[in-house]
Amino acid sequence: MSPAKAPATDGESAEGEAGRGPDSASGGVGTREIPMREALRDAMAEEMRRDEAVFVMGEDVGVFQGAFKVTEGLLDEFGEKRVRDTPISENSIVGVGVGAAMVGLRPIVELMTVNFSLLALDQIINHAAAIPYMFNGNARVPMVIRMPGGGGHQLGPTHSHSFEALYLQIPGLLIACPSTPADGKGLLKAAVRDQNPVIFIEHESLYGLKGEVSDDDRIQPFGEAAIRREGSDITIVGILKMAHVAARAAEVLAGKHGIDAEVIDPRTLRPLDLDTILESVRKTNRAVIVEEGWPHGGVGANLSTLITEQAFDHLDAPVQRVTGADVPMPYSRRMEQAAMPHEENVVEAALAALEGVR
Amino acid sequence: MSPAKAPATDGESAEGEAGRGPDSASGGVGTREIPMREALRDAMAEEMRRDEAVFVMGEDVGVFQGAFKVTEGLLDEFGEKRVRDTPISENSIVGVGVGAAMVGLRPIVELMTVNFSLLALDQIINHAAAIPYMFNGNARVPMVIRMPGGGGHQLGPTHSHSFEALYLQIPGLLIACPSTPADGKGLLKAAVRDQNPVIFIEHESLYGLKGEVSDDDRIQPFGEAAIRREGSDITIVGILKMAHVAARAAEVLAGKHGIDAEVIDPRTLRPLDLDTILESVRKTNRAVIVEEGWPHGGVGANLSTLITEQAFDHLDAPVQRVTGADVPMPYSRRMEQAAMPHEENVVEAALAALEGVR
Amino acid sequence: MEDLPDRSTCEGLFGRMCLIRRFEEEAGRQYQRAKAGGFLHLAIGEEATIVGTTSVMRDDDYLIGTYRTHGHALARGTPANAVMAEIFGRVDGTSGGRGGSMHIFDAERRFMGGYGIVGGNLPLAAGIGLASQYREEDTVAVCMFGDGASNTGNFGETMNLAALWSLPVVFLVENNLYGMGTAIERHSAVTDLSQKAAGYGVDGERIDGMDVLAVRDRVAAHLEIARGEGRPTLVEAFTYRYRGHSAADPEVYREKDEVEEWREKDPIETFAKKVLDAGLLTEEEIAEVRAEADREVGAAVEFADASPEPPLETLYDELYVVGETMGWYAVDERSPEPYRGEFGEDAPDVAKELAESGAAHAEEDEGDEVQAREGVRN
Amino acid sequence: MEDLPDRSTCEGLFGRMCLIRRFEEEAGRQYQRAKAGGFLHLAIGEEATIVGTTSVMRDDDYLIGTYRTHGHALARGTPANAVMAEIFGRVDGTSGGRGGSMHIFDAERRFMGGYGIVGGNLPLAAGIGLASQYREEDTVAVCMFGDGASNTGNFGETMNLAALWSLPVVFLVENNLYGMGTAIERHSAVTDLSQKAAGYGVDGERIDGMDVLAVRDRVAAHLEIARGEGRPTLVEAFTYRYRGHSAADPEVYREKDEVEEWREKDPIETFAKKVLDAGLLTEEEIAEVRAEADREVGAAVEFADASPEPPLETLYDELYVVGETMGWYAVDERSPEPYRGEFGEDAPDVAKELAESGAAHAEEDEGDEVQAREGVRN
Ligand SMILES: Cc1ncc(C[n+]2csc(CCOP(=O)(O)OP(=O)(O)O)c2C)c(N)n1
Ligand SMILES: Cc1ncc(C[n+]2csc(CCOP(=O)(O)OP(=O)(O)O)c2C)c(N)n1
Ligand SMILES: [Mg+2]
Ligand SMILES: [Mg+2]
Repeated sequence: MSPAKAPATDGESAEGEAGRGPDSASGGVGTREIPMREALRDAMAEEMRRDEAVFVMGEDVGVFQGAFKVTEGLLDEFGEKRVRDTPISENSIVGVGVGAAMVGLRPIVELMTVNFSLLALDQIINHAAAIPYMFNGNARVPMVIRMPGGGGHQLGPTHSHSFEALYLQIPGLLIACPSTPADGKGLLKAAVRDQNPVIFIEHESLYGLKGEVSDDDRIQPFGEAAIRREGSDITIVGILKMAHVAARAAEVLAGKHGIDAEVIDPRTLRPLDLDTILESVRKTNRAVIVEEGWPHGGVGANLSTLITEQAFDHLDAPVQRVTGADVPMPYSRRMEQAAMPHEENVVEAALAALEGVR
Repeated sequence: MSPAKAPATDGESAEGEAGRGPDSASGGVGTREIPMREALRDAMAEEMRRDEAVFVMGEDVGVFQGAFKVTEGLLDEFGEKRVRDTPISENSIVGVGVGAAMVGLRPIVELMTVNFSLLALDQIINHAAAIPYMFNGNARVPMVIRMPGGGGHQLGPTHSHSFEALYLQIPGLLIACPSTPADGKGLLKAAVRDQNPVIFIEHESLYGLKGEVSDDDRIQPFGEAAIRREGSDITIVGILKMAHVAARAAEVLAGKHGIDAEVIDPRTLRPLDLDTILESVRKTNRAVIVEEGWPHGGVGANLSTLITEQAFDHLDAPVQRVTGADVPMPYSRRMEQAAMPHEENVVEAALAALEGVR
Repeated sequence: MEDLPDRSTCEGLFGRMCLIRRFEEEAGRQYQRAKAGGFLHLAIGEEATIVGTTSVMRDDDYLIGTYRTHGHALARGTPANAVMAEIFGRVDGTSGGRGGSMHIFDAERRFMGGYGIVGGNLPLAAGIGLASQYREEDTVAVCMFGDGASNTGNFGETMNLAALWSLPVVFLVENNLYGMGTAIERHSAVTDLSQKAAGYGVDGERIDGMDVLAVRDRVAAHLEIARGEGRPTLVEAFTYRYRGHSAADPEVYREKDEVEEWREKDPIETFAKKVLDAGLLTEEEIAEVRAEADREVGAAVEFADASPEPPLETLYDELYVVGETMGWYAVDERSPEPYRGEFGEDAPDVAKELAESGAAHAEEDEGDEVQAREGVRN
Repeated sequence: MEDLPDRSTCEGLFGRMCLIRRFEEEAGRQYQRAKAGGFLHLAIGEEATIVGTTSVMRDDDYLIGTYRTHGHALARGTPANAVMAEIFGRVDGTSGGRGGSMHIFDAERRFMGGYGIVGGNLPLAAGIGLASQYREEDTVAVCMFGDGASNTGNFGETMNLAALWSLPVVFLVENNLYGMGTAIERHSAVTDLSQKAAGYGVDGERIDGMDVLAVRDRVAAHLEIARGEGRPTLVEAFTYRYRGHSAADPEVYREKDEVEEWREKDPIETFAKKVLDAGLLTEEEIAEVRAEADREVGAAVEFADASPEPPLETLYDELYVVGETMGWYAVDERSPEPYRGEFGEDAPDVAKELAESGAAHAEEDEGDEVQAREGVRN
């Protein structure tokens, strides 16, 4: 086997299933209501059963069953060879994954939280993301780097941040950020089968969130936004936990203000399904972007710019952003909540977009 | 001395000089025409003479005189105690600087290029930027992290990138990006005297660029944009090398197209002198942002969003961005140039903004 | 019979250990009552290592800790009130409620902070040591970290730097045999951590971290090496945490027996017996020291409970030392002075309203919180 | 007298070393002529370390290198043509002109790449070793890196991991006494690098990196340890680069004498003498090997010169393996398919035009380039 040109598994299969849209999800197969963490675990387990080259590696993913219990049970089923506890060595863990992926394995690397991924950025950006391009496609890095982020649990200024915006800047990476168990499972399976390095961002507050997940081998292709609610007055885009906040805000807008919001969850930030968002904005002429991260150069800034560039003449008001406060996350419970976005901020922003004043 | 509350030097002096605007620069004192690298060196030397607590640390800053010769002569003048060659240990070099700064020293840390700063991001973001806030102001981190970036010298996909956009996201950091020797010197002196951690981005192609620099102790305060050219038809904002590309494009626009562009160099991205940019856009009703970095979530995306949010009703066209290509920088000379922004891209973007079509 | 220090020293050592023990137990209890949030990493069992070390440090020496750091601060003399208030997230906490349990800080007592990033404090310690050397002061920095932290890149980088530059730092690894749920044999190729920096020119020594006198004795020697010879050393103190890694750890990775075995070497009880046997303190005096620790911790809970929450309008304070030209950066609408284009006039009111309504979620989010605690395990 | 391998082995070793030497000399010359850009790090003087190592590797073993890496590739058998074309930035280069001198790659010969980030290749090597172990293959990964790289966080992290997991990797440090302009005593607290990983459980050995036979012999033994015992080792090969760190290095940090001293131990000349003395090769045969190296390198220059520049329209190729839903990401106007809202029709033409005009700057920027070369020193 040529180590680089022919990965051990078929990386095309994710795309091969692209035809099955998310709407066919409630088809003939069974579904179960399970929490996000189980959906993610099932995705890994199924992929590991399917493909011997897939393995999981990270701090406390084995004996401890994962810091957030996402890998629970995997060690029992797959053994130490395929469920590997690592030392606390973020850069090298990722680097080991990159090296293994280059010669045909399919590593799923878990970093305990996205905050610690800053220690691994050299391997992620200068290596995983750059290698396929810099070696002209003669090497591929089919690996998944899973990491949870987000605030809301009083973990303070070193454990609460959101770095989606940092990762979306980097050409060479794909970025997933699921908000429902079904997407969590479908996107993670797609990520494992993809031939590109995938940054897979999870949200700590969503691990317990339950949702219907199909039992079959369903894949959620990257680059397909979900329209969570159809509406005609304003477009609200939210990711991860903020996808739910956006949806709740839409209910408030409908109930209290008679405003019919369309709610979109992009599901992946690279590739980004800008078409779906633009189509919505061309209809509603107004948009709000909701994210938990910092405002400067955030996901919202990027989306706002893309929307404004592509649909300027359709916008009746500037795109509004709702973001986390521009500070390291404070620990104190009330202050942390004050620093995070909530549905009333989204409502407020939507009203501003609609009235031109707030 | 209380180690944290009372830094060894007067961090306020930078602000104390804020009154002297950049326009008073051609006052009575002498100026010399020197290249950027000397201007930066002089800034360091002067600050080291002024304050015993200031020292320089980095890979090959001493005996080798700096990878780009910016620290040339410093070892001779100040000796090994204050001009410290380090091992190749980016995260720890920055961390040593943070620790020393917390107890009152004033480190200037040089990272050989911004690409290697990815290895130090944990110390930069989770430590330098977070510490003052997370310890409620009981600790301060008065340090400068200097690092050159940018492409154009065929250094390929691990040595050519621009990470301004990554750094501007982070609350707690200040970001300088000088484009002229005078600004280089003035901003670096301000940075050394500031009490906040400063990311000081230099551009490898500008080190040899000559300009008039005053001999005195002039400080360029952060948060003051420079209007490089006044104009009424369109606002062009560019940073670092792109400040010059923007200026050249403005000349082409004036000469070939009869378009009178206003050219603004923000000089610092945090704090950002948004007022000056907004004022210009309210006058010209059109804007182009030029940067060398990647398009997604870039400096341009951030500025475009801020401008659109604040001056939507003044915009006759969407803000245009000119960025580097969305790929790791290729080595091949022509391809590298094709991946970088040039004045014709800026001209093109300006015409598009003015005509609504391109 | 072993040589003991004088009565008042022993009383001091015993008192400090008791204080930490009681404090940690109470912190755990308050966490169960949801007075504290986030992670809570307790050092119960590790008191001798901490107190033995700080007891031989000078007031002007520096200590730097980890996220398991209440004891480090208390041992340095930080009032229990301020530590508890920080854990409660209150304004009178050492970090004004901003940092929480993992980020205690007390510059006055030269406790240079607890840090949530494993291994992140190692280069900071080297920097503090560098400052001492630079200013020709004979102060030493003591850096506490865990066995797990010895696997981080920072460990190798910092050891090399500290040795190369002859920095006055004592690196003290609190080897409690686990990094979270990973036993040392499963995370470190060499389990004799005292030898782990040999390749970087840093000598090491293993010590009994359960014996406060042994710790005192040996750490004093290492402080002298740092102070006198200006070179770093690595001290590996064997110790153990009785509790889980953090408050929500089900401890599937170790046997109950192992915990029991270590409890027999309990640093507080063995030391109590020693001073009693040596006739330095009476049963009553020992009981009184314990009672005093109880009182201090009880008072700390009252103090923390009475301390106000940080005012919401201080959300942006202390992020920067702000000069005249730097008021710009608050562009999100939660700030009192956001950029709002031409509609900015009512900004402060809107900001206040939003901050209040945001903070109100602190009350209502209980379901979420329970969920998170169940899951959040580091 | 020393035991020499057979004639054809010696001829092979000598030939490979000559090829690398000639190649590097010629690359330097072409760089002066601005045929190559960026940095150019030459390994002249280090040939015995490289060739001795690869000569005992199996074809299915893996090698991974640094940015000083032409020799690594050539020693593995990558055609000089492809390496030179890469340095020229041409489409027939090993990396299609994308990577340049620092980023040579040849999967076919299991040369797993040169890497521009110091120390960045260490964990990759461990990952490759892990894959061998995982698949129960008896292939070994050899990881070359410099003395300076032994100070990176990756070094400690990777040594620990490799030892902990018993990975079949030979870590080979090309100790040429300098990391850029910093002498080893100024960058590494311990200068016996073979002992630097002892604290991580990785045994080491110092070898004479100027003696191709010694390298062969010892590296073969270490390969056997990796292959047979499945454990990593650290080999420190003493060697020297005669040239500056990169093409623009004024070498203020060392004395000319030092370079001269090392030249006396020249790996090629000393080996030539040995085979001559042993009667394995004649003067003429030696001359012919050198001439063959000359020819090969000469042909490589011609080949590289004739190879086209990579077509500008391939700028975005190979960034991703693109599925149906992934054509979105090109939002800058240089791309053939940018997003242009409703004005997108003439996008491909505009893109092409802009790419051409951008590339044209390659010609005109000479002043800038000279400036940069003068300053760019790593
Ligand atoms: C860089 C980093 N990686 C991972 C974590 C998550 N984490 C917190 S504590 C811990 C274990 C640390 O073990 P050790 O150093 O032995 O200290 P102990 O908890 O035993 O005191 C881990 C993995 C972290 N905080 N920082
Ligand atoms: C992480 C990182 N830091 C700094 C550099 C700049 N740099 C390139 S080579 C080099 C010296 C490396 O020395 P050594 O490892 O001894 O290898 P040698 O060049 O001697 O072969 C440095 C500092 C880099 N490329 N990567
Ligand atoms: Mg531990
Ligand atoms: Mg070297």
